[in-house]
Amino acid sequence: MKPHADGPRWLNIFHFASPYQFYPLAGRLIPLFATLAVLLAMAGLWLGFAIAPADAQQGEGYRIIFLHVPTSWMAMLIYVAMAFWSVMHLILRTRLSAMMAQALAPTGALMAFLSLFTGALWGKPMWGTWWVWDARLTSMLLLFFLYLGFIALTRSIDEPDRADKAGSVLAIVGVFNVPVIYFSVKWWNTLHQGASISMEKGSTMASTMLIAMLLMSLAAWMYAITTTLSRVRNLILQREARTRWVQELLAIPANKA
Amino acid sequence: MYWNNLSDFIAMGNHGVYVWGSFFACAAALCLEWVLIKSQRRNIVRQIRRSATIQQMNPTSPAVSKDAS
Amino acid sequence: MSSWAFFCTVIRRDLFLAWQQRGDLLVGLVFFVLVACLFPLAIGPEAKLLSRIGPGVLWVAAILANLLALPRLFQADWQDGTLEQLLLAPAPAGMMVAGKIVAHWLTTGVPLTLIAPLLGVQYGLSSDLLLMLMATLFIGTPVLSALGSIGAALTLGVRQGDMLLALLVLPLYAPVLIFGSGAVAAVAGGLNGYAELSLLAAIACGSLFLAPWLAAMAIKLAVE
Amino acid sequence: MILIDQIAAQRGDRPLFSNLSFALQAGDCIHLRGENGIGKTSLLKMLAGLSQPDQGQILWQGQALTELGDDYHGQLHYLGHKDALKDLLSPYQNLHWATQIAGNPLSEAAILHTLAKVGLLQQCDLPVRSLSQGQKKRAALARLLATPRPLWLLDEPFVALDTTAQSELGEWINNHCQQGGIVILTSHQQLPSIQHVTELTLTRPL
Repeated sequence: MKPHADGPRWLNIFHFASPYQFYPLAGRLIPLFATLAVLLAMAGLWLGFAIAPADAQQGEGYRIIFLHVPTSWMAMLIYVAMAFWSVMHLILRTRLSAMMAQALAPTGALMAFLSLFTGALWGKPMWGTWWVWDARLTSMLLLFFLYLGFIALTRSIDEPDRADKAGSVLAIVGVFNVPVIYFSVKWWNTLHQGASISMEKGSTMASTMLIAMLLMSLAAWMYAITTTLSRVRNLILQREARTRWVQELLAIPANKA
Repeated sequence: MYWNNLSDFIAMGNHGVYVWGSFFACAAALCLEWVLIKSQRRNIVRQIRRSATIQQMNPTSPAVSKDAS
Repeated sequence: MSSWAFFCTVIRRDLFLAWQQRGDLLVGLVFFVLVACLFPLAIGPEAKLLSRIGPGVLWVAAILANLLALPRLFQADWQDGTLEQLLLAPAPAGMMVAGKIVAHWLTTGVPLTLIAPLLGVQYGLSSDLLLMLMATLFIGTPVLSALGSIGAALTLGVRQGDMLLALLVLPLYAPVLIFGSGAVAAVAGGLNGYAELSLLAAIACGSLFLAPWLAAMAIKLAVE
Repeated sequence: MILIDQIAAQRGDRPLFSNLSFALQAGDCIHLRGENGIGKTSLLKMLAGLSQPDQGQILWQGQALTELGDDYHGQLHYLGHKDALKDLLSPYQNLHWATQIAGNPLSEAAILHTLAKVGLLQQCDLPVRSLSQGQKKRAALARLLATPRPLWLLDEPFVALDTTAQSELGEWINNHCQQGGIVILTSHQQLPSIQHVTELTLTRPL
């Protein structure tokens, strides 16, 4: 269902809101973002693992920061993006925005899991234990459960319209709670060293470390866009399976083969 | 180049297990997700094709509806 | 008909219905007591340790008992079709949900709060700790009902709805648990614990204000 | 007067109906026909304001439902497949709370009078779960008679009713229409003695 667009074509923001228009656009964007992600990741890893000097207290083990911090940022950024698309869905009632939210969720959950995994691997050499009850790791754990809740809810409702709306409501409730959870966990326990990238402390990290970190974050961002776009294409195919344009899209290679 | 030889680079100041462990875990997870998306796409396409062929066999059920977009 | 009158009617109706099924309320309470009694069996009877973990155990038991009672909010009405009639009343749906939240709080939250000191004594908590425990439970349980009502509305009629409800709602309960048990721990540590209590009250105001409208939106999906 | 103009709806990816339009004046009774799953219940829910159509709009006395919002709910009775009765409570208690919720509570005498009209006076204090299917339907229909409202939306009202009950219901629908009410009902059975019923058959859109 797409709100009928009557404005002139280029002005019409709903032009790409229709799955039929968005599908080929996403198809063209995916290779672009994929190559960007790979290039940025290689540069970041090379800079971080091979060029950057050792850290004063933590020696070489700190290099996990180049994986832990980008994944944590992405986990939070993706949840905010999910909430944004959910609000779009509830206000503009465009189906595609709900599909975007559902396409983002698995990647966000994976990023949260990787953040926990790398956090644990980083904690072992530094603090001697696999799991450290520190503020940010704990709130990341709860964020991971929020992701699982969103995925479980949207997958267990059969009817697409209801699944979209229920998922949107949950994402909005969740995004209200992420800061509350983060604040309350931080109040509860401030064991974790201060934010390694806080504005005033940025200088203590060598410039190469900083650049490597930002490169890796950009790479993670590009990666998230690539997987989201490809998963949203799958969702579009699944949802629009009975429409003529999908039949043509798939039927042509069928009778060719 | 910070490291002067390859073995130090691998040892990573005897934290190698953790650093390379997390590196390979991330790499494996991302590739796995990419593979899953591709296989999901294959399943969907196969499913649509199968329902299209079923549709050709007995064209009673109205599988193809008007263009929805 | 003013929405305030409708709000009170829904509360009276739900309390009347809950009174008809008094047994269910008792089951919820017995569950709370049981969970609180199991921990000493697992951890051992020495008083110093028990009094240290007492508030946390009671709070977790209260959250689980509340979670157990959440389906009762909408499930029964949804199954026999009365939920549609409630939505078709000439008053906003948010008022209906708010009424149900208050009724649910009165039937589960308040009994938990009244019984908690009894169990607290079992854990060797001093009187001022018990007082703070009751205060935090009194302020915290409405939040549990409010956030829980959103989860219950979202999982109405969904496969394994109860399992899904726990997964959706428990992460949202984390702040309430932290500040609830944190306040009692602060009192145990000599502080007055008003900081945590006020934060808990802030969360309560926020969620009690927002939850009815979000849950009403979710219910309309289930009834559609 | 209710006007439905060019509404369209989809259930999942299957379009239910598209640009469906009809209008009803006071005193009309319309019988919606169509095979199962065609969207009769969805249409009734849209008319009741429980769900919104994807396109088009529904007007009540010239005002769109979206503007009327909750006040519109005071104008209609909706009877779904489920009887909207609490099994634990007796017909009396059910009717008492139903009228309270609907916004115009009735005195005990009025409730008993309505129950007598639907022939449930003897069973008025028995829990609904111990009543027969027909009696449950009568208890559900009692709600319609308790508070007079112009629009009746009945989803399969004749199911599980014996012949006498069916003719009684036909009677109530008749005099509801005579008093200027509008009835929209769906049913698979043959309707009993209802005067000037217009038929509308929902077909699957091509």
